[in-house]
Amino acid sequence: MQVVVQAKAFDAGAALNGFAAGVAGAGAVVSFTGLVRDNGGRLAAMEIEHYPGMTEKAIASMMDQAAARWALVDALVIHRFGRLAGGEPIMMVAVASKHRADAFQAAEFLMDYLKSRAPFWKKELGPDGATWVAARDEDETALERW
Amino acid sequence: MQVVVQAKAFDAGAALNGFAAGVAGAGAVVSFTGLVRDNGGRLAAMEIEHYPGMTEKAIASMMDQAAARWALVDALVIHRFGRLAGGEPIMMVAVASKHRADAFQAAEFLMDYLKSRAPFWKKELGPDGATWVAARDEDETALERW
Amino acid sequence: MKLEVIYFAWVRERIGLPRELIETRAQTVADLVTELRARDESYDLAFADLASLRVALDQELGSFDAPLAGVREVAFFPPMTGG
Amino acid sequence: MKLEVIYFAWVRERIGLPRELIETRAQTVADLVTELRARDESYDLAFADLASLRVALDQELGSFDAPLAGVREVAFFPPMTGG
Repeated sequence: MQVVVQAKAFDAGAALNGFAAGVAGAGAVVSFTGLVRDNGGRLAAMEIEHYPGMTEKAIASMMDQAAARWALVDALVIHRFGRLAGGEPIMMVAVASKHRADAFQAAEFLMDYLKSRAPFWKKELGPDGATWVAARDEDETALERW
Repeated sequence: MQVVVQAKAFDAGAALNGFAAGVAGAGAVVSFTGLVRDNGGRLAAMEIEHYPGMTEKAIASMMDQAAARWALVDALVIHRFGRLAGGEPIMMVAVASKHRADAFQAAEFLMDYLKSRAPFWKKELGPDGATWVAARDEDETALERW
Repeated sequence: MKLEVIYFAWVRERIGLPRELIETRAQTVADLVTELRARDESYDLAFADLASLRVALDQELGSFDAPLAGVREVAFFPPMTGG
Repeated sequence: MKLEVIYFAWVRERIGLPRELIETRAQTVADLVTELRARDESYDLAFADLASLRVALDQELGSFDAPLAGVREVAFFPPMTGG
């Protein structure tokens, strides 16, 4: 299992292929890629702040919990911080398992926890200035199902 | 939305990147990649038979249903047939949406239907000969949740 | 009535051919199955357990009691194992 | 007791600095917040709505009534928006 927290851009496809190449025994690989969205047709930039040290520990703990709950062959989390351009990948979760249900469940679990429990804060840089992204109630509610 | 049914191998990472490059407005891309599993440490080959004509129609109909149920920006299904080597991708589903819940749900829906309602039949070619893969009860049961 | 009948996976292997053009007066899929089983042991064996078979009529999943009127292509196969 | 106090996102912006070393006798996080709010208007504003804030003690999420005994690093920030 691997956690990568980095400022530099990453290639989601290359990350998926690299991950899938190391999961002998797995029949299922689920990935989630978060992209910088455009707002109303105009690509926004994004600035992501995080809490070095806590970030890595928090994500590693989520992965340990996922590995305890589902039969996983491997898992990977990549998350960027700093300045991101519109359309760029923000982060990626990849999970491999023998059958698909485990990989889907673990990927959703990791995403729900990353959204609300990993110390990242997003600021959208739009034409009208910078705005901190507000946490969504749905994201907090999503945690209740686990 | 695109359905690709082909004999030749495909690069899952390149397919993910190509898909993600065309989904302006999406913040979430979920992918599922099915791999030829090894059985007990030994990589098996696989032979996949399908029903040309019905396959494409059945998958397109599943994608239409998914698009009617969830707010999707785009979706892609690639599925191989013929002879596959151990470790190779069998198929891929990719779904893009604004928020992650739609992409996860639609990807799981498509996978559940592809497993049991798309006319493919897998034969595992192992050291002890060839065996048609039996349908799993869990796969049939999985359809009930939709 | 002329029907294109298609077999997949182990149904194809048991019967020994992938498709055939059949002249039949069967009213339903079940009638057609009865007709085919009467042909010889390989057909009889292939259709011995209908619960383990699926049928498609003109490339849409159907049932064994479906009428054949207007149908041009019938396919028999085991439960699908895609994905 | 010396505490490293760290601020993130709009908490950092309102207070105007990312971190500071504080000498305090606060027993709990809530005590510390009271002490900080008394400093000046920017602190007072940053901590005006505790429901919109989260706190981490030595890099673990905690609560505002948690004791500070043995803690070396306290971080204040809005709800997280990762992923």
